[in-house]
Amino acid sequence: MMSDLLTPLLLPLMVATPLIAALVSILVGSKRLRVGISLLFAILQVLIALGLVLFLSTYQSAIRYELGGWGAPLGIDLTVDGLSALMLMLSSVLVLVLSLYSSQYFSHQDSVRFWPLWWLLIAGLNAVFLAADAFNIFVALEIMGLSAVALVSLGGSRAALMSALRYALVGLLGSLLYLLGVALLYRAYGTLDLLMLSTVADHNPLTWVSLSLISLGLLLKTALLPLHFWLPAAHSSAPAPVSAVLSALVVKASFYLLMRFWFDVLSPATNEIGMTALGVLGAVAIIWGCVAALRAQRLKLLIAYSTVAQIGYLFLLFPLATASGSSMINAGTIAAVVYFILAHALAKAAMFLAAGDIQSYYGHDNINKLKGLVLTLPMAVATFAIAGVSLIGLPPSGGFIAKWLLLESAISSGKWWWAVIMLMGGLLAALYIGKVLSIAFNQDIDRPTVHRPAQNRSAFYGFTLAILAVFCGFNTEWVLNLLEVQFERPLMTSGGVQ
Amino acid sequence: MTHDLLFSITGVVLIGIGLFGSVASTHIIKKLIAINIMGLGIFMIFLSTARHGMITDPIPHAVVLTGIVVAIAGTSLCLWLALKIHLLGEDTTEEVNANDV
Amino acid sequence: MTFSNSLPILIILSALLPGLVTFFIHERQVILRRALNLGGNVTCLVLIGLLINGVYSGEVFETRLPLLPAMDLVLHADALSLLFVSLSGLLWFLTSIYAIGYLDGTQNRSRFFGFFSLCVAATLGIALAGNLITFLIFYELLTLTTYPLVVHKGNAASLRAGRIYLAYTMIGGALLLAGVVWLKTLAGSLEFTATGVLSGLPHLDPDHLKIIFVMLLTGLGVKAALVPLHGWLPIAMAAPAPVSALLHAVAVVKAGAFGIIRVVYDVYGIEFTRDLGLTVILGAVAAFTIVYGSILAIYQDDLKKRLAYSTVSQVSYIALGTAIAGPIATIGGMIHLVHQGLMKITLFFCAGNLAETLKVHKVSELNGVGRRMPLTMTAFTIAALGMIGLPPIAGFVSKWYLGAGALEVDAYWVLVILAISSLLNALYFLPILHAAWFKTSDTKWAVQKTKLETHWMLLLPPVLTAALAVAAGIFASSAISPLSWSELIAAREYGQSIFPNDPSAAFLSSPWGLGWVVLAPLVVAVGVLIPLTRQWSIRLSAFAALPALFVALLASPTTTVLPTLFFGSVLTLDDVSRVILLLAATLWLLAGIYAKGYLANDAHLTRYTLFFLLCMAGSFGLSLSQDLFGFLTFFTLMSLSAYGVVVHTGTEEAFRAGKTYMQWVVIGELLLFAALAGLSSAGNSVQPLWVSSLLLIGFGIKAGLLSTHFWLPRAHPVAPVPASAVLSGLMVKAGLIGWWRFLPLGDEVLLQPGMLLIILGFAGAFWAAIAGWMQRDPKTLLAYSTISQMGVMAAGVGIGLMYPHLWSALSAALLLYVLHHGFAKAALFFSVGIAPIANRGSHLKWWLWFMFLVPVITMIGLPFTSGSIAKATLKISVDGIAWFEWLLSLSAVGTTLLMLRFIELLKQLPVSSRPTSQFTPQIIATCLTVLIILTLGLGVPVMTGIQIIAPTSISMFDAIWPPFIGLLLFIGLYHFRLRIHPVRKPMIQSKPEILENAWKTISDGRTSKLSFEVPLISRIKRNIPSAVEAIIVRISQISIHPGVVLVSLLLCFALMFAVGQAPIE
Amino acid sequence: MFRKLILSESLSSQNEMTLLTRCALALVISILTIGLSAALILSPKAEPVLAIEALDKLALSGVENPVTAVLLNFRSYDTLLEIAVLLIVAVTMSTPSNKQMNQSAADTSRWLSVNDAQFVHPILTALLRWLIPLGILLSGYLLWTGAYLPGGAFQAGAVLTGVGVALAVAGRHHFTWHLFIARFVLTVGLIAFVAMAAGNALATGIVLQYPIEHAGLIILLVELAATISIAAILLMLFTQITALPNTSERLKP
Repeated sequence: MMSDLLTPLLLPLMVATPLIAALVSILVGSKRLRVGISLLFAILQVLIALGLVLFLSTYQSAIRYELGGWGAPLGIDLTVDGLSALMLMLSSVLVLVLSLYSSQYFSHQDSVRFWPLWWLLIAGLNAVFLAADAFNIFVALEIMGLSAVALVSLGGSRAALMSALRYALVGLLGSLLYLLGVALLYRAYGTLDLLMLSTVADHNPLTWVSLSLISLGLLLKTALLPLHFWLPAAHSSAPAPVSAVLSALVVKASFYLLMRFWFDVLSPATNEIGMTALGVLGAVAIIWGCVAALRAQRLKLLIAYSTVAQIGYLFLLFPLATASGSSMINAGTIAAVVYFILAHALAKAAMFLAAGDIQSYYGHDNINKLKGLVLTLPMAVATFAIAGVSLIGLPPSGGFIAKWLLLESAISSGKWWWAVIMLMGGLLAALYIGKVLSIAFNQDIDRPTVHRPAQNRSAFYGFTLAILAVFCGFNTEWVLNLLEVQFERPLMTSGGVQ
Repeated sequence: MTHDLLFSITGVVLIGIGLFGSVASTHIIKKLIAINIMGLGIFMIFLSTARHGMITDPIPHAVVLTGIVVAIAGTSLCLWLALKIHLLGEDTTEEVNANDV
Repeated sequence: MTFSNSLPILIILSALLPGLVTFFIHERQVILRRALNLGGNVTCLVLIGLLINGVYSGEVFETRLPLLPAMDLVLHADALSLLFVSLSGLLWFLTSIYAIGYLDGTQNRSRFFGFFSLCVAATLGIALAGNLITFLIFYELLTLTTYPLVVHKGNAASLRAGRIYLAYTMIGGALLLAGVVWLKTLAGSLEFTATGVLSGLPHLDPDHLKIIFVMLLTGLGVKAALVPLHGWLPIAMAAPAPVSALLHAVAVVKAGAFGIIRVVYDVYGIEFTRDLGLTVILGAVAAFTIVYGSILAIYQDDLKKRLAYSTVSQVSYIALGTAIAGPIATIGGMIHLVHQGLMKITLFFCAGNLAETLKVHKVSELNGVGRRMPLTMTAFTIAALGMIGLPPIAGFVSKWYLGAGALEVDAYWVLVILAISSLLNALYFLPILHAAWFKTSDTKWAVQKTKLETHWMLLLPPVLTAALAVAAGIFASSAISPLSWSELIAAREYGQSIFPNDPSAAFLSSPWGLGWVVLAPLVVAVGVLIPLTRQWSIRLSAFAALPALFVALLASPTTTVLPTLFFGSVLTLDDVSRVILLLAATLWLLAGIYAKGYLANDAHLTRYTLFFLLCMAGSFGLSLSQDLFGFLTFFTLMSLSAYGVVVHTGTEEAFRAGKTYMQWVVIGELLLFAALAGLSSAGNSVQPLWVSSLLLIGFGIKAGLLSTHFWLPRAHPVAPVPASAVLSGLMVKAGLIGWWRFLPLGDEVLLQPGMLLIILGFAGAFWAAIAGWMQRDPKTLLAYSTISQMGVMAAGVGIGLMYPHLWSALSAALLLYVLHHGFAKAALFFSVGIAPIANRGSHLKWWLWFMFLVPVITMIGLPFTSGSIAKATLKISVDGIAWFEWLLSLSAVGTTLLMLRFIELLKQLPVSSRPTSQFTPQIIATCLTVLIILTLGLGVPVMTGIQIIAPTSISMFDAIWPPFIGLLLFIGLYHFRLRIHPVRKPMIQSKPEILENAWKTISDGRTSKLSFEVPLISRIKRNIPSAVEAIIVRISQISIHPGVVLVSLLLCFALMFAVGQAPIE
Repeated sequence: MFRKLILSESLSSQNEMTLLTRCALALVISILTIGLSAALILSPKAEPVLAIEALDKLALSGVENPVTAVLLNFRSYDTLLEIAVLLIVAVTMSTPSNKQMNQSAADTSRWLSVNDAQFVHPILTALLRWLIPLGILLSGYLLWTGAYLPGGAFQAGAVLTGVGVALAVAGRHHFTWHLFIARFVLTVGLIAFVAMAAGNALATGIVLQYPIEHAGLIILLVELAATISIAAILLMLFTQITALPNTSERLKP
């Protein structure tokens, strides 16, 4: 059947589109043309992702594409299963909206460098989600890392450059540790392909060491608590769309890899202590992130700290996934965490866009000086509030569904203390969201003149993202059974989908 | 057989030195150099797996080659940023924000 | 998506969409915003209407949206949700009109109305939720949409309120979420099913369920403002008035209460909750909240804070209703959901009006506001009285059902809680009403520019909701009323059909036959209110009694049943009610004529006539109605309007008397409420002892029985003469009628109450005679004489209780006695009015004095007068209880003493300067009364058809010796009294003042130590001889010290019980 | 550990970590290294299954040198991404703000412009006359032998960069990078690679799968484009840094 042949082609296309977009945006001279073409490519990317998702949900089977026709161990493969298809869909939708936002956010001078780096970052992201080869992941991680650093440094201010540098150093260190882990795996098992590794890997000290190295490298990039110091500075000093994509996608990509390695590839090497350790770190991250967010003086800093906290939530997956000792990974928790990623990405991106509007209107984003914000930028406040709702996990938002599923798995697996942590996290999040809202609603501002409410279109994009965050809380059926699509072991026969 | 083991041990030692250097020193350039040393250590371990008696495995070589290029790119980006920071301001040890814990 | 499963979602959208669109409307487009908002309201109401008749005709409405694999968003319209949906929809419509008026000219109204509609959409969602998770989603959505409304003003206070509100609701929400998730993992999908989901499931660990219940309760308790979690409600009063009106009266607070009902009935199932013992926790918390909230409300000076605390206590009634776990209590809880909503929203609207137009925020600034904003304050008064629980307003119905439901499951403590809380409600509402209506305002109000007292949009909603509250009360048992609706729900909940066992016998009924008797005065009263027909109706007011007179004399015995009125009110005209109606009609007619002259040039004539007519309607209704609710309603109507008449003169002394009168009326009201609730729940089985004793005391207060009579000698003389005539002549008899209707006279022996009645009756008779004799003001003397006569009648009823076989004869005799006393006492009071002319020695002098003497003689009971006939028939009907006859004659001696003293005092009245011509209506009235007395004395047995033993058989001697001894006693004592100077107005603080001070200190919030300074000691220090005399006065006073009397009452009880227990041969 | 980043050359010790923490850190890291090496020593190396397979398929790859085969045929996707990485760095450093550009008086209309006014030391001019053609020749050779002996695009590119740097240092020649031609040269490597991948997909139906007979030629073309790009990117790195305002004075100690 026709579509059967063409669909696998979508995978390489998924990586090629951003690359081509990057090349074109480098070569193209005028800003308007560059922006137009970029929007076209963004729409194309969404269509491809949609095609992939539809294919998966109808045929319920994962796709594997062998680049260069050489087959798994020798050549490199691209694979897509339920989880990665969902992540691709999320990132392409988000990229579309953020591209629309940044089409008029950047001055001509900046946009020359912004668009190519933006597309290279997206290429890196797509490569990570599609990668099935350990070393290929390293290169993709590196593309994503470096282009993220370059985008953060776009700001040009000293703070931006310093935080970009710190982010670069951390990124480099993380990637090298990851590479060391891959080297050990190659030494022990002789193959770089993830699927082969998952069949061959067993519980011996070398695998355990390489898993911990890989995890350390990825934790550095995901900014879990002790290794999070670089995130607040980087995310808060970057331009709005960049910090949105950083918080929403880049950090999640390394978490996606962690999930792949812990639950898919090297799952025999994982053990109870490691899982609970990650869980505890996550819990501490939630509490600490919220407290720091409460004390933050600048809005973007507050949002960045809230990212640190929300990442803590993600790591609660590890202790809850293995239902009390049995190696069987309970699918409900993974679905919950994926939902969390979905909801958090949309909500956090919306928040950063709102913060971007506030910064461009006021010139600063010092929270205490934002009194009467509700008069001047009503749309920004609405976006911030709705996104806040999803972060806290109040119904009817996606965040609520995620929290519900996590709570349910926590209680059904009898580990109720994680549930307490989650509820505490929700309340703390409510604290700092409430703080910002109460300042925004404070209308007895000394300047009686009512500001002309800024009517720019950019506020609209943040608002749509926030609404998306709420609406993905409704029809969860579709998302959850998409996640069921997984690779059956053992090795699929080569040559595309049978 | 002991040849590649020797290489791997030196690789590990290099990694140790690189790690210590990158963590202990606060000067950017020192840190960068340390990270490069660590990279080389990793490449050494990777290459040490290539020798199997008569057959030499080309995969580690290709991988290391790509690794080197990526490391260069990373380092040059860091240098570029360090240079720009150096040009921008005198205040070399500026705390990014007061309450960064 | 057929219509039946899209209607619920359409209702929510009809509120949601206008809200979302309004956000984007520009501030200046006022018309568009108004149209959108009201359009949304109207569509919502229409859809709800469709929903109601759909459900009524048995159709099932349900919308099911997929949410989670094992659970979906369900909107299901069952009877319970309809109750709440219709309430929210209706009140949303009214509140948005109010909000448009209130926020005229303020900034960012689009934002306000946007969030306003969203918040209502959330409330509708809560109402229509089909399972616990949908409920949770809309519950949290409600918090989110209400926060911007609370902080709408943006000033520091509202921001603080918002912060605290969020803190409370967030924590509550988190607990609720945890509870729901835990329950979900245990019990699977939590669809709301009629008799509860959990009761069906087998292996659920009870103490898990207990913990979950506590978590859910806390989560819901935050919004239902149960005590420890109520902190946010008073603070959230910083929000604008429409917000506090809709939110804190309807949306937020009711959501919490509604949640509790849903959890207890539809998730746990009522029997399952009771077995788990959870209802005890809920009941305890609810009871504590009710009392705590009311106590705190008393101390609040800020009006809105006071209303907030009252909401805290009122909402817990609903929780109490659910906690009692009886079918009738459930009905009580649910209709309170609606009634409290109606009443509370009226109160908040009025508070908003006061704040908006007069900038009045404090209770202390409310003096005389009634005059400046009459319509608002009438609405406020209706709602406040409803909150206290006085019939016929809606509040009474729910309290009644709660009381009856509690008794059904023998939870007596609930009755106590209800009584206490009604008392506390009175404590914090009555001062407001008193200040508003009866005090003159010292501050200068903003001058009233518009024709209406404030913008019509601010005025219409409170008036409408007040009218609804009254209608919900009056037409309680009609088909569409909330009461019948909650009966439907309760029936569904308990799985069997139940109907409140009111003894509403429905037999032959002529439509509206007897209704006119009661309606005539009301119609004229309305005439008085309307300015253009005011003069005519004042002149006609006297003749409003004619229909009653006509019916009493000529109509054949019929019954009118008005099923829709109250709980199905029954008005019957039998022998007893005919006589009483006759007495009432004539007295009201004569008093009306008398008032023409007496109050000709009085400033507050309109107010007097209004209260006069209301009182008349009350008395007619009272005499005719048979059903409990009807009787109590008319009883309350009469007592309340009598207050207006008592304080008519406006002097300081009148106000003090009025206050005491009102205090005792409220106490009486509470006792009667408890007694009648007990009566209704006991059904036609044997009346429990405590019910009859409560009835005794309750009606005893009205009948001026000893120990509960303090208000009588102070209230009656203070009122204008025609009023006090009717007060003494008729209204006092209401107590007697009460005993007549409700005590099981003639069918079972009630030894102890009978004994008590006799003791108190005769003691009162003798004591009143002595006290009356020492008075200087003739009207006070007459008041004491009324007490003594009522004592005699009470004793008669006591006999009836002890010897039921005598009751048939005895009742006829008592009826005659009532007639005789009524007319005689009225004539005496009339004479006091016209005595000034007689003293002036005009040519009418002798004729007038003859007219004064006739009632005196009949009172003494000389032969050939109605008095002698009445006393004789009473003696005969008792046939042979010697000691009763002796006591009766002794009381006659006392009466003679009093009457002679009265004549002496009449002589001393100051001469009035007004020309005799002005007195003509008064003279005519007195002549008529005297004429009636004479005819009564001669021809009464023939006319009224009461079989009377012929007068000849009593020996003349019996009729003569008591007056003769009385005369001797009077002359003898005449000298003695000269030496001790007459008892002037008590120079020392009489006991009622102390009681009244105590009362004031509580209500004014000053908790100064109640110091009972004993005047006796201070006097001894000054001079010994006058001390002796003071002691005598003290003794007479001491007897009426409330504390002492209550102690004596208890002693009598104890004595009675002792006697009762002791085996009687 | 990464919190404080300083650039001041002053070797003041107050910024360094205290001696105690350094020793502790050293101890921890040495433990880690010992652990790692123990793991390495204990665990056996896997059999070279993949190596054997790669060597067997070498004939199909169109080149003799196994490393180039792996680099440009078996794992060509990695190389593609690798060039993209280089491109990232190039883009970050491209077109510094115009104010930095116009300091150098050179004409900015052409990519490689000669400006005679600049004085150049005679010995250096002579040296360049010899070196530049030799460099280009050497890089061509390296590129060609890549197929048989260790060599290939990266080595050739590096040598070519050396040539470029020599030119730039001489000062006579000046490179301007914001022109289209410059940007095209930077991206030609990636463009060629992607075009080849797309071409293969049309020809053999699978992306990045060379038709067997032309594999060698296509690899050579791609390598050529890659060499040019790599050379241009590295050269730009150098020129952009020297173009930064008065870098020379700043670098004084």
